[in-house]
Amino acid sequence: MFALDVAAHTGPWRSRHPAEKALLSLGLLVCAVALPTWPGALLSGGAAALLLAGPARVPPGVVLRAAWVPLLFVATSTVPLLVSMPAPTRLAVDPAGLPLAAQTAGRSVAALTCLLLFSATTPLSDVLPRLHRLGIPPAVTEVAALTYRMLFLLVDSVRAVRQAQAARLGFRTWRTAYRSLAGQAGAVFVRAFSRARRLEEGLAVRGYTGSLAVQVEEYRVSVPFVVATTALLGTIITVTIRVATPW
Amino acid sequence: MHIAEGYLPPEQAAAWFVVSAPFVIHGSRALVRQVRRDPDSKLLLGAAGAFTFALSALKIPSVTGSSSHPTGTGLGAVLFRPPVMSVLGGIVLLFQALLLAHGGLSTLGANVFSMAIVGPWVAYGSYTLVRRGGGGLGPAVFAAATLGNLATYCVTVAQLALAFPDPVSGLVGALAKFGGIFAVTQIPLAISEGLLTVLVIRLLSRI
Amino acid sequence: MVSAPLLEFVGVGFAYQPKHPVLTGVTLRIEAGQRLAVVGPNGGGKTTLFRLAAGALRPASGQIAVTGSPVRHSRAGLRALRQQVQLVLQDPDDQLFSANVWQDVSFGPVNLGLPAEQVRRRCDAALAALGVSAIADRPTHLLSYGQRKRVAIAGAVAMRPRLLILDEPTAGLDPAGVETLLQTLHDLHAAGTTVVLSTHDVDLAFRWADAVAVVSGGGVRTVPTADGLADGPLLAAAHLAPAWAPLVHRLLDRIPDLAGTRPHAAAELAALLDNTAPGGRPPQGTGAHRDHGNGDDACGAVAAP
Amino acid sequence: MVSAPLLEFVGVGFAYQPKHPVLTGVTLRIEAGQRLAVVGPNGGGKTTLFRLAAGALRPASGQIAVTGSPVRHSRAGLRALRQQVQLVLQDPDDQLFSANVWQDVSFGPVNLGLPAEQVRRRCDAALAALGVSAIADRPTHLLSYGQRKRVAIAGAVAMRPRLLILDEPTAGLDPAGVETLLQTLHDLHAAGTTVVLSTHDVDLAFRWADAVAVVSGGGVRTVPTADGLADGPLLAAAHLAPAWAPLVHRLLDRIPDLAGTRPHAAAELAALLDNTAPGGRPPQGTGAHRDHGNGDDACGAVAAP
Repeated sequence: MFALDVAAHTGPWRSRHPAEKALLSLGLLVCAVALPTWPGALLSGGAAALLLAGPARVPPGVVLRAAWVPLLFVATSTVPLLVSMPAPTRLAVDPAGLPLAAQTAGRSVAALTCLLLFSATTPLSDVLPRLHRLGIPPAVTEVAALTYRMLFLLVDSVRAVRQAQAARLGFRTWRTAYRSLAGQAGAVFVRAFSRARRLEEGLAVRGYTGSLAVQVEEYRVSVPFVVATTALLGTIITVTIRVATPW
Repeated sequence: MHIAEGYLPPEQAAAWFVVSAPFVIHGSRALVRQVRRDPDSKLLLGAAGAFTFALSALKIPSVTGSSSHPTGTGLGAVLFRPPVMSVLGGIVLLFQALLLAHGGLSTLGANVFSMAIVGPWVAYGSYTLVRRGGGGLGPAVFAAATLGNLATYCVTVAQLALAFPDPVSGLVGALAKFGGIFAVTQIPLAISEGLLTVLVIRLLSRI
Repeated sequence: MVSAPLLEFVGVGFAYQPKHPVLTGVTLRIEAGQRLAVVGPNGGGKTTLFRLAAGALRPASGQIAVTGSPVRHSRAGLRALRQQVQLVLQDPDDQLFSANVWQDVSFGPVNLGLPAEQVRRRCDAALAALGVSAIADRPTHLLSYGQRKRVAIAGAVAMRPRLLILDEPTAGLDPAGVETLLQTLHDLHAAGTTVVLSTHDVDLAFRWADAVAVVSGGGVRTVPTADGLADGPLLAAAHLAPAWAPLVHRLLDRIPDLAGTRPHAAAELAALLDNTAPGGRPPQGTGAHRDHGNGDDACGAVAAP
Repeated sequence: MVSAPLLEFVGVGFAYQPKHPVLTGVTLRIEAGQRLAVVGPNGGGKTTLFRLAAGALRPASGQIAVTGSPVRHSRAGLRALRQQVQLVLQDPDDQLFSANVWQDVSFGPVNLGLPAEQVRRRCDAALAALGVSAIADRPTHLLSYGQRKRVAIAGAVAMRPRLLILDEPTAGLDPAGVETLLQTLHDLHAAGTTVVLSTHDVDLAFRWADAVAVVSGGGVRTVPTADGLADGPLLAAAHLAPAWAPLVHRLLDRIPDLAGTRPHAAAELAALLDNTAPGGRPPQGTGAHRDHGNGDDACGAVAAP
């Protein structure tokens, strides 16, 4: 349903330990954001792009479709950086803004690539039950896991209801379209809470008394992967500091 | 309107985490207490989170031709109250970042502040004020959803302006620039969300 | 005179994901006035076929035509299609989104822009046809599953389609619910609607349909009911068990007293056996409704003792 | 020696709303090793009966006992009950709370407080028994309906219950899916689990169950399968159609060549007819699996030509 989620569940890195993938992609993400953009973001973003296309084998279409909306945001919000406002009623194109615009857009695109490397390789169901090890209360991670399970059912409902409404000409005019949208939201609301009630009954039968603890599959942490990741991050950091620091 | 991954400079991205953290921690404590009192509320909270996420699958037709989705902060705040929304909103924004690449991890603090904290509080406040002032359910919900959405938009603009002040006119100029470029889509969208939320609440109050 | 079929697929292909086609080169004719049962394995493409017919999906290749005119997927084209063809999904909750039954059924007619009086008349008629007039002002989410199914069908019927397509309408209903629904479909058909339904119950298909479309392996083969449901290899390819009724007919023909009788439901066979039992029990009426509409397989009446 | 039944209801009554009792004075014995099919109309109380048996509802009157000990509805009592009795609901999405198959199946054993190694062994065994080991690391939301059903059953099987109750396990499955599921239930039964299921398909009940419990009008009547599914008035009272198979057996006994043969599925009858057709077609294996477990109705083998 969500191409990134499907990629994460079917890709060659499916059975890697989520911590390995987090170290790699979130490490690159931190480098992209926190190091001097030139050359830090270029190196981290470039590494993430190569990893996406190479070993992680994420289809380029999946990446591009997911990147479209954030790229639109980046493009729109970079325009004000290229424009200056010398007086409240005057706008002027400001070539001096170009370096900042390029730096910001470059950092954002690089960081986005790193984010995609994480989300296209790491299923959330592997991550959420392990988050309590970071000190997040189990009640919160269990609510998050239930949200993750149920959102697919509900997004499915939204789509099905939208199709059914279209079949009965629900989007013919603006007026009917608003009525239809309210119908979708209302139907999904009712569905969400009837799902919760039914799941409550279904879990009662399974012996639920307050804990939703489960056993997570054990993935062995690959030492070579961690060593290679550390080396990659170390190289990016060293090179960036060397290049960016004036002698 | 989600600030994209990596768009904010690192110090500012970190600062928004610090600003949001107390609200989210307070909300989490409230959630943990509620779940301890009533274990079944875990399922209701999961459903509320999933519902909030699913609202982003609604496609509002917009005047600019592109379609956009409601923030759901107004509806969520009225139905589930702001403290819970800070946690649920945080979870939903995390999922939107990871499943859809809307928003990001480095900008999560900033987006949580605008969409899961300020938006719901403004929505809830407007709702309460209109109701106390003798307004009907419809106007109260309209105010909540429209102002909640607008507040989110204004906070996002302020976050961008703080990060990128205008070289000549400073913060004020940046507010005008960022505010202007997103106003075209965001103001009609806020009104749309208001109207839609009224219809939804009417529908729900009838069943 | 050879007229164009009500709905026609010519060489239609469709895939949700580029490399996994669900349907490949489907050719199918649905004639006006037909009763067609669509059978086939889960995941075999029945629902996809229906979504294509209703304009909810656009074929990747080939052409779909309604009464001879190709379907256009423009706004106007889809609007025209939707006044001819209505699809009722398997899960009624996917189609019910209004506060109460009346509002839900009126959704389509209101969207057509009809005047209030006509909307009312259409809703009344649709609710009556489905036997749910008495629950018109009830909230949809408080109805039983069977009631929700009927309300979802009423919503489609209120659009007055020429072709009504139902995806697994009998799934989840008990035998009495199935009988009532078949009676309703019989009445809608008698009133001029062409009805297509999908089912896993080959005996139901046998006793209800004129023709059977077997969907499997990406293709569709349409055969007259009696032939299709006695065609072992065809059924096996579609992972279907044979129907009892045509086998029972073969058995009956080997019993001199009963040769030529054509019961289409187990209840009819029970009545037949009780009436002709060697011991000679007194005859009993079956009371159950059923259709005898298989054009090329005229039903013998239940034999008298 | 008369031993206590595995599960026993004595005079059990239940009502969701005070004045509308769903069950009144139900008496029911489920013996260890039995295969019981529960049939009856929708809304007749089958699911309520199951929820009572699983301890999810508390009877308003009467008593429920497991191997002779009355069920207590305390935390400890329910905990003990759930290690004996597991219920699988009709809609798998009502029981699958985790987005990951392995995690979901592990919930019960983890909740029992078992050490990690035992949890793993139980999950492996349950996934293998249901034939879903290969999808253990798949997300629930990418599974087909049939796969989700199997995972939900695996979650119950991982609790190692003595009694496994399944509400409409074959609803929504295609005939091939039904056959595979019956094979699985057959294996679980052979491994020592007592299995109870509800179904609308009387022919399925006929060919699978030792005994049939008919739930209607607030009461339950248990009868041996062959008697129950040939009992017209009993079935009519429960809004059920008769099964084909027992009627076909009566027909077969009137054909000298075929007297005494006992096909339990249409495919078996088809094979029988092809093998003994007057024209004498070559014999064909049916290939289909089925049970011949009706104790008091021993199945004749399919006759050779």
